Amino acid sequence: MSEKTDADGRVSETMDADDQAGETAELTRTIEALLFLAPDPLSEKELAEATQAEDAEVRAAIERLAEEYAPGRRGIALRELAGGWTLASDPHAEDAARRLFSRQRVATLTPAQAETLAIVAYLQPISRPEITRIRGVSADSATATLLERGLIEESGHSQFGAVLYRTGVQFLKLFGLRSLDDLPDVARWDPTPEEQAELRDRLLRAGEARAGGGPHGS
Amino acid sequence: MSEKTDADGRVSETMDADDQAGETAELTRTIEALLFLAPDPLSEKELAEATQAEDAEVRAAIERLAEEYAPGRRGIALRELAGGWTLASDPHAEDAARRLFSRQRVATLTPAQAETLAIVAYLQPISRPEITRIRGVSADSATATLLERGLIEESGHSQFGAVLYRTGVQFLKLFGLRSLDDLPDVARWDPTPEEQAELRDRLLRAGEARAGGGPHGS
Amino acid sequence: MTLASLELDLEIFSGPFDLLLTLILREEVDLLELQLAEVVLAYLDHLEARGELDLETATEFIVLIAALLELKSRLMLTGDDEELLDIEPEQAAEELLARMLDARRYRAAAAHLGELLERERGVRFRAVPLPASLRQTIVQPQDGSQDPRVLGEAIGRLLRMPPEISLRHMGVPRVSVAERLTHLRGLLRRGRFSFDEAVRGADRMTVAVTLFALLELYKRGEVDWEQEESFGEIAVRARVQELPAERMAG
Repeated sequence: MSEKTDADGRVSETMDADDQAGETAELTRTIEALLFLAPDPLSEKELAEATQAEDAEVRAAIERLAEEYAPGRRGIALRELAGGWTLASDPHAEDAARRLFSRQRVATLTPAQAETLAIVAYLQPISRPEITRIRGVSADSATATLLERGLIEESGHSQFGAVLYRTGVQFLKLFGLRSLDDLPDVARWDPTPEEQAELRDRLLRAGEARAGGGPHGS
Repeated sequence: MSEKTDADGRVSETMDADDQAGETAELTRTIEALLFLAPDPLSEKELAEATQAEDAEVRAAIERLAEEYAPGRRGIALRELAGGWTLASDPHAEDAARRLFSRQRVATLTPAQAETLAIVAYLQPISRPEITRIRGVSADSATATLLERGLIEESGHSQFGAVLYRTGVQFLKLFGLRSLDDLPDVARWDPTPEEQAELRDRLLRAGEARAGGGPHGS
Repeated sequence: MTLASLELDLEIFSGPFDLLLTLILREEVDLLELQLAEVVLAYLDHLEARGELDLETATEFIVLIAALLELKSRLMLTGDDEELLDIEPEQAAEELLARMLDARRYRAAAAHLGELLERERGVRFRAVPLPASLRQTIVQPQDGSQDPRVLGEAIGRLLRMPPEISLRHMGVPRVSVAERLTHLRGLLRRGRFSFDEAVRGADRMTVAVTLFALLELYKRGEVDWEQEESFGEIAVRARVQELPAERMAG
């Protein structure tokens, strides 16, 4: 802090007070940002370490923050919880928040999920690397969601140790099928029905050709 | 709104104005809470639906919020991004945030990733083979990283069955864009017509030299 | 030695040439990332070291490297560019210019994105899950609510092949240096002939290999040639062995 030699010394005192206020304001803003970002309550010790400030300074900044977030002033509340401080939404916004976030949603299939499910349905059992090769892009998150929804399930391991998937109990129900034999004949949508090779080989070939644009079957 | 019959009517007017101010304050708090909770930017339409308020009221509340969050006042900033409004930390808290969370907000992009992202941003939806053709080198690993980081996402298939990519909300958020329209016109980086003519001439001369320099002088 | 065992030590691959070809065909090595010039240099080093030229191997190498070059250029071009190799220089220049401008445009756009990202440095968003009371409840759709045709359609879409890159005209060398040597020696029996005669109606590859054979005959002292003017006719004649070689510029 700057020390100014002055006739009566009052000026430098004022400066110091201003500096101090400025620093507290700065620290308050930083702590506000940290509390905003943190998923869990932050202790004063954690805040002091992160901001490289003294414990007393941190406490002063939190007091100031508590004034700014005095109940009823804002949509966000400052709370002391579990030995630390945290920001939370004000309960008065609960109704609006429920309208925004809690609408019940019927789980539909995304295009990536439908594609992955189709591959499993027609080629089961099949491993995830094979699904990826056919799609040309990763099928990890689609596979995870389908597993979670019971539409596919694990079915042992391939000779190379990869987990195999088959359709699960929910699958037939969701599509209103009595058995897998009721799956529609792919020939209806086949762009080149004259091809004789196995469906799996053809899908792998097409997938690889699409993914890389590398040399393919001349 | 309460209607008070009064001798001269002035009181009820004042009451109305107060009521109105009170309601805006209330709506401002609710919207602040919703922005605090939402993982992605909220459009004014979404806010109006959730709060059951008129569009104009929502706009007024956002203006008020923008004043409260005026730059430099707080550790949190109100940003207009990706077609909506969102709260974000003020960059001045970054050093402390890095000490606390020990994880970088976003790693920088490699040149290959930046180029791939630029092509997707401007030409979306676009397939990987097309990206490869424009770049002249493979874009596979760059595409995979951008997908994983949520900067691009799948968007259906081309007529040849290749997966198409587009940028998502995450892209607009991280790059500070309100919409794709905030990106400047690519033509701005094109060389001047004179430079283009010069380039064309040089290419033509090189092409003629090659065609004419054949083994048997064709 | 055969070409297959030519040892390569390249930036992205190290091992024999035939393994490299196998890996390229199996797409385990990305042709787009392979510097073909490196392969040519390795071959030239190999020739240098051996001090002699095996014609069969040389032909095989020329054909393979030409095929790889063509394949690589095709990979980088749009699918409907089948005819690109035969287009006029003006068209080729336009095409190339368009591509250069494209590449330049998006490199500049990439730099701009880098600036945007830099401007946003230090801005973080809150990524905290919603309180349990607000979490979205996902309801399973009703039994039989999904149409199985969606699945068949998806398979149909996945079966579609991208437009094929034709490689029919490449691959097995149809013409060898040895065969072209025999051809040239046959013509030489007449005393002299023109190069145009020797390659009349031949494709580019045959022309290249014939030129290669001609150079070989020259090296062995069997022929000389002269060309009156640039791009004019190349007259080839048997060299009279007793006389000192007359040097002619090609």
